[in-house]
Amino acid sequence: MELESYLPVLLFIVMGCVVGFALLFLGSTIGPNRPDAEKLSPYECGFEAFEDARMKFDVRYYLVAILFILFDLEIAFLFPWAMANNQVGLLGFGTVMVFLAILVVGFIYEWKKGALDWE
Amino acid sequence: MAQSSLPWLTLAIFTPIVFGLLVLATGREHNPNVSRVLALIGSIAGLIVTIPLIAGFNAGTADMQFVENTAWVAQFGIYYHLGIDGISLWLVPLTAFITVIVVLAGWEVITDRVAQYMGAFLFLSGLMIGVFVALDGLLFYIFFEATLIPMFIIVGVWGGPNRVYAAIKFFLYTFMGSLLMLVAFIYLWHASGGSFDIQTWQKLPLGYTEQILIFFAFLMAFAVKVPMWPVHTWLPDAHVEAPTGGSVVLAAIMLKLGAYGFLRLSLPIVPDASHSLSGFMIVLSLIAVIYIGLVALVQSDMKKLVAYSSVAHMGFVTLGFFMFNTAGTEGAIIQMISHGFVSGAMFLCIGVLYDRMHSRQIADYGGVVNVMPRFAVFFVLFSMANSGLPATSGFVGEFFVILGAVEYNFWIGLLAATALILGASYSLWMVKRVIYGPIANDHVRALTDLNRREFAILAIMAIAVLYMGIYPAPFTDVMHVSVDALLKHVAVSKL
Amino acid sequence: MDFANLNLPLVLPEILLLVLTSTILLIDAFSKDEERKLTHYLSLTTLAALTWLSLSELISGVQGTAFGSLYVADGIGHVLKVFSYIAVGVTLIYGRSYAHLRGMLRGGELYVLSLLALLGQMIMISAGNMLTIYLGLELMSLSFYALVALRREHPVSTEAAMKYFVLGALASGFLLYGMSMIYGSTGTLTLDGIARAVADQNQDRMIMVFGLVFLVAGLAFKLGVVPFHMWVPDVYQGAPTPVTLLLGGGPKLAAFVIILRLLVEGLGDLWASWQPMLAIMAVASLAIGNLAAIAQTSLKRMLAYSTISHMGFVLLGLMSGIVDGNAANANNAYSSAMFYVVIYVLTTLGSFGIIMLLSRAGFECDDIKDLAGLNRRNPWYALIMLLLMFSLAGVPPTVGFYAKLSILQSLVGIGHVGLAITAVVFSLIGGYYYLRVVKTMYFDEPTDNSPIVASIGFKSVLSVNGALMLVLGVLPAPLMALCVQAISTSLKF
Amino acid sequence: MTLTLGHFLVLGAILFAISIVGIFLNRKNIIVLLMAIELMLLAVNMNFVAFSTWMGDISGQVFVFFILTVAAAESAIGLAILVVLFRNLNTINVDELDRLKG
Amino acid sequence: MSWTNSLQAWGTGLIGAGAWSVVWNLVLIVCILLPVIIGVAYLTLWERKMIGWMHVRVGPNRVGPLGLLQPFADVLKLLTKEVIVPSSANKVLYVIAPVMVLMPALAGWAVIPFGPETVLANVNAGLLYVMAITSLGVYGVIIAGWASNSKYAFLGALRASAQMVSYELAIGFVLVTVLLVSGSLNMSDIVLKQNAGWFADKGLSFLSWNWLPLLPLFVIYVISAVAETNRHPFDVVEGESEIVAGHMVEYSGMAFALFFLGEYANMILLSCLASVMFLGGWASPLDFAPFTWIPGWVWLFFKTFFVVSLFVWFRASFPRYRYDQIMRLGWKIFIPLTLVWLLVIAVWMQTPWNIWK
Repeated sequence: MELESYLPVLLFIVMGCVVGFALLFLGSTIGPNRPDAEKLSPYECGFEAFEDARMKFDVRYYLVAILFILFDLEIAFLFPWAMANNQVGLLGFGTVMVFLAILVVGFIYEWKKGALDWE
Repeated sequence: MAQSSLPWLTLAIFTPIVFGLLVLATGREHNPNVSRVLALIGSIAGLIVTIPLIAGFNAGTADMQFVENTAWVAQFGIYYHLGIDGISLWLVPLTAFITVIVVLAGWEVITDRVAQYMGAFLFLSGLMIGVFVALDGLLFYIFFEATLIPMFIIVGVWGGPNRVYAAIKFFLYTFMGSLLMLVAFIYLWHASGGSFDIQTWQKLPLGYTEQILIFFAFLMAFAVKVPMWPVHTWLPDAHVEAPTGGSVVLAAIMLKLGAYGFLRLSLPIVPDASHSLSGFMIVLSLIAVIYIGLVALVQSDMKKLVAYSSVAHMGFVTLGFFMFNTAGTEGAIIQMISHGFVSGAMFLCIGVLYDRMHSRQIADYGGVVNVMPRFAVFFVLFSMANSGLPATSGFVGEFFVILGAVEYNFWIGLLAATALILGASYSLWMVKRVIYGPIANDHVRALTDLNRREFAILAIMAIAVLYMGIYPAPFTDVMHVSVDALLKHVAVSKL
Repeated sequence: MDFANLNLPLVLPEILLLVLTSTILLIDAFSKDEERKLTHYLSLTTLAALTWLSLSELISGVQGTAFGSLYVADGIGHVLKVFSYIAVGVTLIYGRSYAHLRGMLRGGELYVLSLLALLGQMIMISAGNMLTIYLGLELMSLSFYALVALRREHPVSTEAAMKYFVLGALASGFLLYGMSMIYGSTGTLTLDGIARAVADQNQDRMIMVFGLVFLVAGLAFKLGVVPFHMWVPDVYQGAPTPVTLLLGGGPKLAAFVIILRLLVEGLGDLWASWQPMLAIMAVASLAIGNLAAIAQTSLKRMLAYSTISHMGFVLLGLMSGIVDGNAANANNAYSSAMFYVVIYVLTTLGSFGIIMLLSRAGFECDDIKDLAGLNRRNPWYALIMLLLMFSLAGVPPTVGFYAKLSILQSLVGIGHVGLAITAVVFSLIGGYYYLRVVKTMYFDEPTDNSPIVASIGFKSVLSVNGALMLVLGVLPAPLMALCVQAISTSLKF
Repeated sequence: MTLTLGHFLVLGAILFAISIVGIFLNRKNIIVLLMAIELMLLAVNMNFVAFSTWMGDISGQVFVFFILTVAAAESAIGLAILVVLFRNLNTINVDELDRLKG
Repeated sequence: MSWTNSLQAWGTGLIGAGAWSVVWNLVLIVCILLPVIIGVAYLTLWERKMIGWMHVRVGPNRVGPLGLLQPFADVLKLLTKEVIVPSSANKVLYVIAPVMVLMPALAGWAVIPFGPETVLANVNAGLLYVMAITSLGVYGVIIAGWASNSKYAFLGALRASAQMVSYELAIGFVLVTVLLVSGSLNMSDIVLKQNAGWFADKGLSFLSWNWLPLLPLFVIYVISAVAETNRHPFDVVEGESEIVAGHMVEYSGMAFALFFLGEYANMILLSCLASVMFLGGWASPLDFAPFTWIPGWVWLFFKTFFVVSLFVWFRASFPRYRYDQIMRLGWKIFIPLTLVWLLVIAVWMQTPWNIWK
């Protein structure tokens, strides 16, 4: 395993967070802090928010999420094949073609069912 | 015995069943006569195909006759194995005969779903014959169980007000008993190395504990069916609620399935257990004879009274079996056949009254002789037969059984004999209350005498009862050899 | 590995089904037909083609493994696949008008998902590796989750789907956890490899047994036996009836096979550990299934509990194969269990067929009372239902009797007379509630006299289905011979 | 301290136990159920990967790959059912799923 | 390079191998981060300048010469503004969200190769890492929208995340294809692979780079990158006319600046990735002097600058899309197109005319 080479990656992630939080901290210390009720209320067009903002939303967002999960996973499956394409030869190619064919069938199906339509 | 030219036993079983299917298939609610006629033809055909059995029977051997034996379900070791001997011979035509009577008895009375009614009886007939002729344990079981379905329907659909309760009770009691028998069968199958053949089982050596357990498993099945005290309680309910035809078949044939089971299975397969438990069985039988006789005495419902008398009479049958002597066993078999005619006839008579008055309460009647003289004659005759008066069939069986009992033990004989008195009491007392005396009320006054169909039915039954009472030889002759062989077999210990 | 080693011809039924299902999916997606006629007939044609294919494979005795040992083609597989096709096909015929009237045909999902679930079952049936088992199982389960929720606007149905989903996923989790343990202790995922590792006495069996417990629990969940039966009644009742029927049919066959393959073929040498578990679950299922069924007023719920008890019977058959490490009774026991499960499926098909027959637009035949007076409304259907009920109760001369008989024979054959008597006692209790259905049909007066309408196809299939109870009851030998042959050629002892 | 197979298995077991507890004790929210199910599969994956690495046998990791896929499909269907359920019942409270009783 | 070696030895001796490698890496990270952050700052200026020029106006020119100090003025201004945490918000998540946006945009740089050996972490799963880390950005968006507990923010977050994941799929397919032709997930290998081939042998390496054989994918990648960063013309998320600033509506001061920073850092990162994957990374377009004298990181800078400028150019030129058009473009055009192109490439690679042997 070459886990050592991932140390910089980890450090970079940590650094990224540190930079973010540091800037936030800096901003909130340097900047003024004069809260009042109006200022702290959620943004609405001039009137009080009369309900929680976490309301029901269009089911199509769910649909996009679900489709994303599935498609992203398909991509994850393609990665190993793409990497090993030289070694797996025609058999691997055939297998992936079958896989993609099924994917395409699913894609056409959802297309026809209108899952991709927004209005 | 050579194989007969035609598979007569198969015909005896399937003629009624095929006709039953035909009746169901052609049945039309708006034209019930088609079903009636077809059913009558079927039942008569069923009776006719049993004649060669009697005619071709060789009374000189204890072997199975008219044997048919082909592999049926090889994986389970089940064979389609049929055959009759002297013990089962008469039960087959008796069943076919009663079926004809029942079809006739339901002729005009049943107006609702006629095809189903007739079909059910035809099925029942074939299945019951199957029980009597099956020589393969599982075949026996299948027929034994399958009879429940049509009977359940008959009681439940065409029965009286409380029919549902009675039908379910009937079904569950008998189902419960027979399932244990099934376990015993499977055990025997296992012990015999994969055979369901009853004759093989009869020769199978079995340990004492095994025998006792198997005996009780069989007892559960047969005692419920016979029925013996204390598992008889389904019978009065079923009888009371069943339509006349149902009661007739129930009393005349179905009860015999259990009794027959004792003879064919319990005694020969587990002889040692039978011997050691004979005391127990005799006690149960005597309780049935005496206690149930007393119970019958206090009944106010005619059907219930006859039902209880059936229990008492079947007590004679089981009593006879467990004497292990010729007189007792033969007497019991004769009693079975005779009871088939007598109780059937009794229920028919009550049916005749019920059709007119829609009441079975003894108290509702009185002085029927004045308006229905012909009916009264039959009724009195059958009641006498029921109480075992000489020259009726009832006498022969009971006499032999008491003879056997005395031979076995005087006191038992004496107790059994009291049943004659009890039988006479409840039967004749009922006759007195129903037939004689002044006309009880206007309903009775309005009664009409037997019509031709009813007369014919009752006349046939009367002839049978009298013939068997006066000249029982044809019935007894054929069974001597078989009964002797059975007793000899039972006498030999398997241990 | 190249194409030749894949042995693709062995996998032909699955491949064919996948291709045809995809085709149907696409054709259906372009169809605007409200009744999905084309989809319906295409699905049935597909099933017919598959039946022909599997039958010919069965007759020519095709055997072997494909994809390494991921896939096994053998006699059990061919036989059970054929019955799976029949189950799905018959369900589609029965469920058609029901589904149409309830708006379940607005998309062709009923058909496609049924076929996909069938594909999952086929993969399970032919699995030779824990991975294949898992994938087949999930393909089937996922299709069913969606099928149960097919009536989107129906609260009860979606609630059932949710319950089924959660418990089904839980079961998969259990199964997987068990598989991981078995994998860890044997070092392989293939069933024959596991069998070899288990047979090696030097192996530490602690982890194996630990894994086995989870495995059995997961399988029990899927099969729906006590104490993992909670989902069965709710899902049976809540799901749209055709889906209930799909659930009650093929999956039982598939679950039977994977139990056979995992426990018997793979972990056969651990019989001492799993046999008592199966026995306890079997008795508990018989007890709870039968007792709870008595209290039900809903027909579907009653049938659900009856399923639990029937699966208890199947388990009894499965546990009686190996006695003290001796597999002498194995053929007998497993063919009995197989016979039982096949018969159970055939009977269930008919029972739910009647339920769908009596359901109309806006009326669900869900209560036992809804059968009242069926004999008056239509004696033929009443007779069919009578035969089906008596078959479930195990009353001769219906075929259900032989199913019970074969199991009892197998139990007595290995000396478990006590278990046999227990089974018999609970069958007796079971007899009561089946009888109640018959009583309702025959003895009660009809409350609803609307005519019973059904397509010719429905009527004829239902009639055949009912008649089969009796025909097989009189002539059970060929079917039994088929089971015996399938088991004896497929399992090696 | 070095990490051994046992540590991974215990971790897997703990995750598995947490998910079971999550499924059976959670009476509030179905989404938590779905998460518990995912967690359960992850616990299994942990086992498989640990065993696979320990034994130097790749098939366990292949299995994990497939489990991940199925888990995604499963959560997709779970969410879909959840949406439908919410539309019908207006709740995702576990305790309010009580229409089916017998 | 002897001085680095001696530095390494000195550091190791000072605090031990493990701790030193941490410190050393931190130093290197700062070396990467500082230019990136400065790049972000000046990208804002460049954007305003360039748009200004395209609009035929001057752009910022007051702070410092040519307005070169404008970014610092912006930063100072934002630093001194109040950071408001709305009363109904989920405080913790509200604070985490902007960091979640910024962090991936920075952390992605860990695996970018600036030259043949000049890469912080030369990991084998580089491409996978980039995909994974950039996907995290969507969490920041959705958390921001949720935590704010405001309708505008919530809707904006939904829109943004749906859009981002949609285009992520297209990018994913593109990356798979790139991977297919390179046969490696290692970023350096991907660059090296592009500099081999018929044209490269002739010295015309830029014709061997992936952009040419994978031209459709390159185009799709760039457009998707624009959508992925919610940039104009795909910026319905913060469309002022409908939902003001989308998921960022409740943020102010430095918190708001972090989103901004994240967006621009992301732009640079994605542009840089485009250069690495399609434009030959650090390699010079013509494989002979004097071009080879120029260091690799300069080439990479110019290529990235070019792609970033495309972003700005788009912003200046196109009207905003409608949301349904955006989704249609992603799902119904890009995904099928990438899928088809993936197939084409896969088949191509099976034929004798495979140019990526």
